[in-house]
Parts: sequence; C-alpha cells; structure tokens
Amino acid sequence: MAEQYPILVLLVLLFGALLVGLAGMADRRICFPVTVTALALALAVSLGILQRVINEGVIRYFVAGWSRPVGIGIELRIDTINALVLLTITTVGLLAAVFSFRRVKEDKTEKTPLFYILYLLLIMGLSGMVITGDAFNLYVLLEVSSLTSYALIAMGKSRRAAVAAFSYIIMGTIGASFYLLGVGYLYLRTGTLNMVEIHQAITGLEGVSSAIVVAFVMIIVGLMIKMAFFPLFGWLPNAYSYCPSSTSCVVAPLMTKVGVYVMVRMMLTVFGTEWVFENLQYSQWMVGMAVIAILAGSVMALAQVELKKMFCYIIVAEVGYMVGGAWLANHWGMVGTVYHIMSDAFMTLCMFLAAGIFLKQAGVVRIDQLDGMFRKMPLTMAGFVVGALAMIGIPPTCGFFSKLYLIRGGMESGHWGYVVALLISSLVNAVLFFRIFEIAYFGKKPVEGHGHHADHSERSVIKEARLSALVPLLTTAVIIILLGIFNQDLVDLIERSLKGAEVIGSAVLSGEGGLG
Amino acid sequence: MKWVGLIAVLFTGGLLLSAMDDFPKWGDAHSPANASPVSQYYIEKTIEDSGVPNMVTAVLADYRGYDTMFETVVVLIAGIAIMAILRVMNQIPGGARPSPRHEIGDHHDIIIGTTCRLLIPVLQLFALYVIAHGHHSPGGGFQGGVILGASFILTAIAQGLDPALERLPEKSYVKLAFAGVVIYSGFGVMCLLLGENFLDYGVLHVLLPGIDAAEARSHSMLGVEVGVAFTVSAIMFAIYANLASKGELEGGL
Amino acid sequence: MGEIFKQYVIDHFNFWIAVILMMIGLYAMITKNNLIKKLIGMSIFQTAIILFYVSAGVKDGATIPILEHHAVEVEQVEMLAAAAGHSPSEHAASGHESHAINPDDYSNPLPHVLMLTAIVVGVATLGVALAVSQVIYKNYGTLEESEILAKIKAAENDG
Amino acid sequence: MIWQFDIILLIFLVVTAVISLRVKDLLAASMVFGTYSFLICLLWAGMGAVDVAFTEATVGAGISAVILIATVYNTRRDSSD
Amino acid sequence: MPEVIQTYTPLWACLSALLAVIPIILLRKESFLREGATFVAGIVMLGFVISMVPEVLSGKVLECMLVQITRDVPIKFRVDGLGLLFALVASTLWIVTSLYSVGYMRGLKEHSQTRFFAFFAVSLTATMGVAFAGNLLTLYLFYEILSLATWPLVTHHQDKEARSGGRKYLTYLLGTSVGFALPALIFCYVKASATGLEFSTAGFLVGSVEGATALVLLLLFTFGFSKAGLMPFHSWLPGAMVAPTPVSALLHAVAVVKVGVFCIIRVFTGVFGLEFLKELDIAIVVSWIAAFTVITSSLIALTQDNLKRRLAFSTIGQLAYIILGVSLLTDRAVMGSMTHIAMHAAGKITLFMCAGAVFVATGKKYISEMDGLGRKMPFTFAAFTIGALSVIGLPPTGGLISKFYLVTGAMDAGQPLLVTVFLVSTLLNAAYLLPIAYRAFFPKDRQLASQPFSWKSTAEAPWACVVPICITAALAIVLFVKPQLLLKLASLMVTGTG
Repeated sequence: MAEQYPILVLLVLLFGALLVGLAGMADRRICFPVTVTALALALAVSLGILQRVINEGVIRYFVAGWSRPVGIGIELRIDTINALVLLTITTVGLLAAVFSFRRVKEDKTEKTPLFYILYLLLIMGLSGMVITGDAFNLYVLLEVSSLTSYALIAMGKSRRAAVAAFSYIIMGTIGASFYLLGVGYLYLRTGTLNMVEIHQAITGLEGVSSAIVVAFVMIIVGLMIKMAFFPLFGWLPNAYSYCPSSTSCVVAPLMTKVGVYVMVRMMLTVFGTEWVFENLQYSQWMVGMAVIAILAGSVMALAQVELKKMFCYIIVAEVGYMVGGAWLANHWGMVGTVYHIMSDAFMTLCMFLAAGIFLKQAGVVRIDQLDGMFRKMPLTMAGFVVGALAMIGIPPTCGFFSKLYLIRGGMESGHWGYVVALLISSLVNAVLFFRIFEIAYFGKKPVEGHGHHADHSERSVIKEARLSALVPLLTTAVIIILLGIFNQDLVDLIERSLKGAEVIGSAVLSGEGGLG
Repeated sequence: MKWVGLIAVLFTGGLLLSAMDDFPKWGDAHSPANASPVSQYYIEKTIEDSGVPNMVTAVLADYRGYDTMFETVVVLIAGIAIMAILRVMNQIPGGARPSPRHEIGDHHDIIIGTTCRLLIPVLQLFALYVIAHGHHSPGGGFQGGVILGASFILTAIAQGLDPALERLPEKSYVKLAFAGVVIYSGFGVMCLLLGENFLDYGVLHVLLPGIDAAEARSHSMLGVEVGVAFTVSAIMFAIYANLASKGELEGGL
Repeated sequence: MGEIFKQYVIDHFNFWIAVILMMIGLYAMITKNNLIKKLIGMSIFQTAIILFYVSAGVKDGATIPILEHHAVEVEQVEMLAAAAGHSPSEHAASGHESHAINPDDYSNPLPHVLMLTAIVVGVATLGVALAVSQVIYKNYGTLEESEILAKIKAAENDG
Repeated sequence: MIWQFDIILLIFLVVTAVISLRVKDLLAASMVFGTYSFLICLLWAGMGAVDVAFTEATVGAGISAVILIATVYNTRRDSSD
Repeated sequence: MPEVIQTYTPLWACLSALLAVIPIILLRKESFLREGATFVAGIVMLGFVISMVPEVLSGKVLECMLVQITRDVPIKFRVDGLGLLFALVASTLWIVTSLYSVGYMRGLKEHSQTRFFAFFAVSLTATMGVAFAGNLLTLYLFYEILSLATWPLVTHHQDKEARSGGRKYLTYLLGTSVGFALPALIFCYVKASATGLEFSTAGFLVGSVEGATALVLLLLFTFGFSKAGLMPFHSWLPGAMVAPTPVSALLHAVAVVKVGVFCIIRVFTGVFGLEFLKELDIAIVVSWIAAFTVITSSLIALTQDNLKRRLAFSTIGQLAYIILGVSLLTDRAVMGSMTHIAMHAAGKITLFMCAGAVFVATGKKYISEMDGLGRKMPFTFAAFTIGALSVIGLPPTGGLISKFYLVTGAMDAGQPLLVTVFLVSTLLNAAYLLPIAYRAFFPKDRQLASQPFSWKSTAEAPWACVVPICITAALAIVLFVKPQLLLKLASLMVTGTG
C-alpha cells in the first residue's frame, strides 16, 4: 500500500467529502466525525509519505500508470520539501477542523454539511497542489482550492463577507489565469507539462528564450496575487477577516503559504535556480520589493484596530519574508523560506484560532476589547502568547529560527536592506503583540492600589474556551515550540531536496556559498 | 483606477506580445508543442492503448484522467459553493414548506410550452448520444452532461422552476452530483484495489471476462464519462435553479 | 520592416487576437464599476486564454484529432495480425515506422483537453461569482462597486 | 481553414467583446456575450478543436449566458458602464 | 584547554526552580505550602550549585548538552568560574528574597500571590540558564525568557503606573535585544558558526572580524543587553521600580541587571576574548560610555527623593562600574568586575529590602519622610548602613575588595582619568547614600532627636522582612572577611583556565 500513499492522501479527503455529501445531508451529526477522521487519515498518510521520502528519496507516482514517455500521464512527485509542506497542510487542516466542532452543535444551519464538504475539498486541493509534478494539474487543483475558499469566505455572516469574496474572486481569477497563461507559454515553447521535463527542455534551449521569460514573469505575478505579495494584497485583509472563524483558521494559514510554496517549486524544479538567478537578474528587484512588502505590511498592521485585520497585515509582511528569502539567491535564504512556510503556517493558525476563540467567547473584534483576558481565559492566552512570541521571533519558537536562517541568507548575500527590514518587522511585531498583552493583562479598569483580593473572585460571564477550541490552540502552540527545537532536522530534510542533483544540480543552492 | 488599470493592462499586453518573435509560427506542425513526443504519442498510440479514435476523449479520460477527475470535482464544488452561498434554507421544522404550486404551463406561453415538450425529449436523447458516442465523435461526459442539464433548465424556463424541481428535486440532484464523482473516483479506486495505480483502467479487464486491457480502458472511459455527465448535468441545473430563484428554489424566472 | 511585421504579426496573428481579447477582458475586470460587467470581462479573459492554447495546438493542414476511419481500420488489422502471429512488443518495435498514422495529420489533442478543463473551470467560477453578486445585491441593493463601497463606508461611520 | 473567414470571425469577436462590455443594458450585454461565445466556438471549430468548440457552445453560449441572464433578472438590468 | 566533565547538574539546578512552578500553582490555596515549595526549590537549587563548586575550583569545566538545535550551535550549558560565581550569588539571594517576599507580600496583603511566586521561580530558572549558558544562542534564549518572565512581576500591581513602567520595561529590553543583540548574534552565527558560538577564553570571534565591524558588533552587544542599564538605555530601570519591592530587590539588584552585565562580561571575555579585544583596541569606547554613565547616574541619584528611585540610579552607576571594569581589559579590572557582581548584589539587595521594609512598616517612600526612622527601625537601618557602606566601597564590607581591584585595574590599564572617575563616583555614592542613614538615626528635627531611644517604641517590619535584611547585611560583611572563593572563581576566568 505504501506506494499508493501519494494518491491516498487525496482520495481519503475526497471520499470524506463525498461521504459528508451523501450521508451528511441526511444527518448533520456525522459531518464532523467524518471530516476529522478523513483529515486524521490524511495526516497519517502524509506522515507515511514523509517517512518514505526520508528513506527512499524522491517519490514518483504515475497516475494511471502512464510513465513512458514522461509527461503523457500525470506524475505526482514528492521530495522532502513537498512532503513537509503536505504534512503542514494536513496538520493545520486537522487542527482547524477540530476547532470547527461547535459549528455543528451551535450553528443550527442546514449548511453545515456544505461547509464540511468545501472544507475537505479545500484541503484536498491544497494537498494536491503540493504533491503534483504537473504544471497544468497544479492549475486545476489551484482552482479547486480557490473555488472552495471563495465559497467558504462568502459564507461569512458579515454583510461585507460577500463583497470581500467578490474581490477575492476577481483577483484570484486574474492570478490563476496568469498562471495558466504562463503555463501556456511554457507549453508552447517546450511541448510538455511535466515539471521536470519542462526544466530539461529549458536547460536544453540556447540562450534566454523571451517566451520562457514571459512565462516565468506571468507565473510569478499570478502567484504573487494568490499569495498577496505587497502591491497585490488588497483582497486579503477583508477576505480573511470577514469570513467565519472556522474558515479563516484554515484559509489564512494555508492559502498564502501554498502560493509561496508553488513559487519555490517553480523556481527550484520548473525553471531551475540557475536559470532563475543567473539568466534573470531579478534578484535585487524582488528582494527590494520584499523589503517594501515587509515594511508596508508591518506599518499597516500597526494602524489596525481590529484583531483579525492586524493578523492579515502581518501575513502580508510574512509573505514578504518568504518571497525575499527565496530571491536572496543563496542556500540559507531558500532554506529559511521553506522553513518559514511551515512555521508561519502554524503561527498564523495559532493567531487565528485565538482570534476565533476571542470572538466566540467574548465577542472580541477590536484589540481594545481584549481587556483582562489573561484572567478570564488563561489557557487561551497561554497558547496565544506562544504564537505571538514566535511571531516576534523569540527562541526557542520556530519563528526565531526561520528569521535566523533568513537573516543569515540576507547577510551572506549582502542584502542588508532585507536584514534590516526583517528586524524592523520583528520589532513592530513586538510592539503589536505587547500592546495586546498589556491590554489583556491590565484590563480597562485597572485594579487600583494594593490589598485587592481579586485572586479567586470576579469571574465574569466570559469563560475559558471549550475543549474543542483549546485542544487545537494548545497543540498548535506545542507544535510551534517543537518546530523550533527540532529545526535542525527540518533543515536537514529541506537541504536534502535543495541538494538533490536530479533537478536542481546547481551550485547556487547547494550550500557552497551564494552568487556573491 | 481607470488609469492604473489601463497601465496594468497595457503592461501585461506588452509583456505578452514581447515574446511573439520567440514563438513558433502559427500552425507550425513542428513547433515544440506539436512535435513533442507527448503529443505524438497521443496521436500514434491512442488506438493501440485503448482503441478510442477520439484522441481528446482518450487523453481526457485516460492519460490525463486525473485532471478530469478534479475537473469534475470543480463542477461539484461550484454547485456546492452556490448552494452554500445563496441557498436560503428556510424550512419550517416538522412540516413541508408551503409552496405555491404552479400548474404545468401556468401563465406560460402555450407555444413555448408545447415546443419545449416536444424538444426536451429529443434534447435528452441527444445528450445521451453525445455522452455515449464521445469515443468516436466530438462529445463526451461534459458536453452531454451540459446538454442534459440544459434540458432541465429548458423545462424550468418553459414551465417554471417548480415543475422542473418536481422532476429533479434538490435532494436528487445533489445525490446525482455526488454519485457522478463517486463513479469516477470509484473506477480509480477499483484499479487501486486490483493492485495497480489509481485510474489505471487496464487492470479492470480481470473484472470483465472476455476483453483485453485496451478494451477495458475503452469501457472504463465510457463509465467515467457517465460519471462526469451525472455530476455536470446535476450541477448545471443546480446552478441555474439557485441563481434563477435567489436561492429559494421557488418561482424562478 | 515588412519582414519584421510578418514575423511579429502575420505569423502569430491568432496570438495577437488572443492577447487583445485578454487585454479587453482584463481591463474590464479591473476598471468596470458594475460587478456583472466585471464577470463578463472575466469570461472574455478566460476565453482569450483558451483561444491562446487552442492556437498553440493548430497544425497547418491537419484535421481534427479524431482518427479517420480508414486509419482505425488499418490499425485494427495490424492489431489483429499482432494478436494472431506476433507478440505485441515485436509489433511495437517493428510496426512503428510503417504506421498509417502520421502525427502531422492531426491537430495536437493535448491543448484541447486542457482547455476543456479550463472552460469548465471558467463556468464554475462564473457561477460562484454570480451567486456572490446576488448576495451582494441582497445586502446592498446595488451591483455598482462605487455605491457598495460608499454604503460600506457609511455603515462604518455609523457603527 | 479559410483565412478570410477567419479574419472576419476574429474581427467580429473583438467587436462583440467590446460591445458586451460597453452596452449599458446588462441583459443585452449578456446576450452579446452569448454571441461572443458562439463566435469563438466557431473559430475553434475552424481550428480543429471540435471538442473544445462543442463544450464552449454548450457551456459558454448556453449555460453561461443563461445564468448571467438569470442573475440580471434577479438583480438590476441597468448599469453605470 | 581545561578538563571537561559531562554532567546534568546544571540542568537540575535550572529545573529545580522551573519544577517548583507546578507545586506553586497546585498549592495555590494553601499559602504556607506554596511558599514552602519555593523554599525547598531554592535550597535544592543552592545545593546543586554548591555541589559544582569543588570541581570548578579545581579548574574543570562542567558541560551539559541539552539539544542540538541547529547544525553547529546547540543549546548547551557550560559551567565555568564566572557562571558559577553568578549562579552562587543568584541562588543564595533567591532563598533570602523568598523569605523576604513572604513577609512583604503578606504584610501588604498583595493580590495574585500565586502568580507572583510562579513567575519568580521562572525568572530564577532563566537567570540560572543565563549563568550556565554555554554559548551565545543559549545565553540569548534565556535572556529573552527572563525579560518576558519578569514583565508580570514588574507590572504586578496592574495599575496605571505599573502599566507605563511595564511598557517602558519591555520596550527597552525587547527593543534593544531584538534590535541590537539579535542582529549581532546572527552576525556571529554567520561569521563563526563553525565554532558553535561557544564561549572560550580566546573568544570565538578571533580573526573573524576587524576594525569598524568589530566596534559596531561590540556596541550592538553592549547596548543590546540593555538589562545592564548602560546609558542611554537605562531609563527602564527607574521605571521598573513600580514593582513590589522583593521584585526590585532580587530582579533589579540581582537577577535582571546582573544578567545584563553578566552577558556583557561574557561578550568581552567569551565572544571576543580579552586578548583579541586588546589587539582590536576598541574597548575604550565602551569604557568611556560606562564612565559617563557612572558619573551621570550618580549625579541624578543625588537629586532623587524617592528612595527606590535613588537606589535605582545608584544601581545604574554600579552596573556601569562593572562594564567599565571589564572594558579596561586588564586582569585585575576584569576580576574586580566579576567580584563586583557579587559584592554589589549583597549590598544593593540589602538597601532595597530596607526600603521595602520601611514601606511595609510605615508606608513611607520618600527619603524626606524618613527622618528619625532609625530609632523606630534600628535593625533595618543598621543593615541599611552596612549596605550603603558596601555600595560605596568602605570597610568592613565586600564592596571595598571589588572596588580595590577595579581601581588598581584601571591603574594597570594606564587610564588615570578613569581612576579619577572611580574615585569621584565613590564620593558621590557616599553623598547620596550616607545622609539617609545619618538622618534616620540623627534627625534634624530637635523634637525627634531629643526623644530617648527605647526598644519599646520600635516598630519593625514583620520578622520575615527583617531577618533576610540582617542576613544580607551580614553577607556583605562576610564577603569582606572571606572573599577568597569569589576571587578564586573570578581568577579562573582571567588566568585562562576557565
């Protein structure tokens, strides 16, 4: 069975969705267990995939058995980078699904099964995007995940959810179409859709083909819209803050990160880092834009009064981290980017889970409504604090190490502006989160003077979150710390793929120094 | 906004056109895309592999069947998404909703009603033909499914949404849509269970005595197309029904 | 000059039209005020991309990618012969050159397949977007972007 | 493929696209968009992409136009641009 | 290279405080048991620390690998003379402070005592972690944990003043550590990751940096560890005095600020290495910044009427002594710096606890209100006098010894101007500390002065407050009589066996 793992991840999720659709429509109670079971199975399988990749190297799975000549069928291709991202996706999916438990219980709506169907298909789409080795298949799965996320966002109760979803649809479609167009240019010039084959064809071409360059630009711009890179991020804050909590918990951590992953995949596997960094001298520009993205995201985050909006702008800044890291054109930048994809997914998940809990338990939308939260819900705040510390970059959380590697990459390649931007953004995050801590710690009406016996009294109506919300939050917090502590193992795994001679074969990323 | 848009569009267009000199001549049979081993393989080996003359169908349902499965899923998602966004679920607990029943043809033009009554069976028959004959002529699950869905939409337009929904109620079309994807992925899973890769139909010949792998592929493609047609027809109708009635599934246009 | 014009435009005029349509669609998507207009623009944009792909698969003098009947028969005769006498692998090895099917005679089927998917994706997106715009109309009573934004602003100032 | 026919089609294509975006009546815009879809489907049929043309004829000219009209019917017919 | 012993003792010393958090939270309803847990943990911790003394004295180094967190740089503990010296100071004073805080907190019926004790224990864990940190990364890790864990302590009162004090506290500490120390750390990581960033007498940066880069790096570190209160990043310290006095005492006389200077000493001795710094000839910049801080803060201290604020500025000055000492790079000056950590700790904690005791007993905060209080609280003010002598550096207190080393070290360095700085500031110290003690015993007010002293009219703070004060005052004297252990530990670091 082990050789079927790649397809099993998707099938488990697909059949979960189908089961919810066929049986869950009749009895809403089975939706949640089916969803969680499917996601847990997917998580188990993706663990199995990681295990196999570690033991055997790159997994190539030819759907329908069409393996020769490469490219007539569709290939699923998994190296350690996708295996890790896949694991991240399924884990985040499972945790956010557990968080959505109360949706079934409390929202007495007929739409619960629809929500879970879309949810499972979203995770399936994202997983499929990550493991596929075919450029067009990636587009189809991109649309699977986009359509589901449009719907999930539009399901929000807020009046503005629909408007946000509409602009997301427009921007998302432009992004996906640009990607499709880029793939079209690639296909026209290389005659294949298989990523590895495209790479071989590109390296076989003499000189720099302008069609390939245009293809690259279109694909990257399309992905930038999808990942909300700086000038193209306008759709993100509204879309992620007006959707239901259970949606934002899965969409916010995953969508942008998968976008970044696809960009990395394009740079590594499809175009090849040598081609990207040596033939195209875009590195300076892209890092410069990333610097602007980081600073702009941070500054705009400072200006927000709404919790979720603030997190959204932090995401914009974090995307800047990752894009900048990938374009540093050296080993540590790329390692940092891939590592940050994982750590940022969990940090964002932590933030949005906490925001969801605050909203549910206390109706908190704005930051200043968080007063006294440490006393009212200590466990939630504990989880939130861990996530916030990771965002700031305090060791031993994963946020520290991703910054460490990214800054190392920046220093080695001499992009000092990027280094400074990262540090400024860390400081801004520190300001942002300590503002929240302060409000949550002190409360609006401070306890004046000494001798106040408030230890066990004063339990207001706001209570600690339920178990179904706390468990994912605290698990996420633990994962954030574990990712930090075991970062070396992760980096080893990432490096294994970066050094994989088969596709990259480049001195650029193999760790023997950058391009200088 | 207009100027920003214009500049962005002109920039994009200029970028796209800038690569024209690098393109193979239009209609060049030896361009990289057309002369690639992949596309030549499709043209040369389709018959050998599955005996299906329509290469598009073969590529769609067999070589790149994985894409097509997700395409079906996309259609399913569209339907589910529209229901999730738009559907107004105002069921009165414990009782059937009081719906103003329309008589068939009620306040609709008699000429249209009659024409449709004549046209719809033909349309549906043609849809089935398109689905079934996709191996040999243009057509297949998508086209047939859309035509089938269109026949229901025609019913709804000609006679009102309620009569159409009586023929194909919401519960049924949702089930139908899911059944389509189940059929498609079910073929894939059967291949898995028989020990081959997902969607490797060739192995299914062990289930059907008296045929070889190529024929098994051909038949499986037909099965898969039927699944696609189920989903597509159901969802096309679902989209129309929801959009035409603002999600209330009553009244309609 | 004429040579360059030929090289850039005449040889690729389908691509030119595709790009022009794309620009029209994209411009409408970005600048139109009415949501339905944006969606029509989106559909035009998508069909233009499809046109681009389909153009990529065109071969001069080739026919539709459905094997002609005689070719099928030749093929089947060969296969029967193979089944009778030779092993399939032998057939594959020997029969390759003598194939009745010439790839140049048929359009490239792959872009067609890809674009079937793209059309379906397009209509799915359109459907979802239309549903969303109906919800917007229900909430705000208009489909003009500027009016919606004004109403949002007004609501924000009230609250 | 007859190139004159091709050119005429392509010109009409651009014209219908522009009209459907310029006309202020959304119902008319939807109808013209249906025409556009039909024209482009003819073009594809001419290029040998029969399956694509078939699909576009059913989906683009059929379903897309119908659901656009359904939405226009349920919302407002006039637009500012 | 010194002999290395692998042992988990430093880990246990660290964990003994951390694990105490669990019983503290579980026993929150039983206040006696809760505080008992704190004591037990403190004694256990001290036991572990003392158990390491003989081996370190014999010139060995204890190491404890925790986790290989990045390829070259692990999280590890490494106990040498300096670390052990600091750990000894911190763990001894923790016990004393725990006792004191029981009296203080109960005396004032403070709220949220469980939280207080829990975070106190966490802070101690972090302090131990800093003391035993084997490399720069570990040091930074525990440094940050300490900043965060002390924030709830600083803002304990949760009122407006605490809010602004706490905000200032975190802004300065986190701002500088993320803004300065982190880039410096990463720069080291980039330049010298092969060395594992491990502290060694030679310094792991040897040969990796030069010229202006080295100076920038040194300054980034010096200002980055702003717990040391070097100007211009000092103003969090007076601000943080809003904390309950035990916090001020332990954390702002002992743990937090001393962690700051400890880190800077580590940077000088372990990261750059004294020899390498001499070669680079850049430390003099730091010397002058420190000298400026010494004089300025002493002058500011003179003007303060709030006792705790005056002590806070005094602390800033004394911390700058330590930095000044180490930046002189001569053996005796560095030894003086290290011993001054302990000497100043003993003296200053006495002073702070006295201030707290006065507040508990009389509610007075301002020096101008303390006329004649010595008659009411003789033990407290006797201890205050001893503490003041120690901070000034007069016999019979330990302060003399470290100051002696510092001054002679400055002479060795051939910096007569800096010697003058030491001497002038000593005078200033005397000027702002001694009058307090003097007026407490000999008030200006005739009426107060003419009252005969009687034991019956004394009104000391609760015994749990007074006893620790006496202990620390005694400690200051003991350190004068028997400074050998500290000197030995400090000399291990400068003679190259550490």
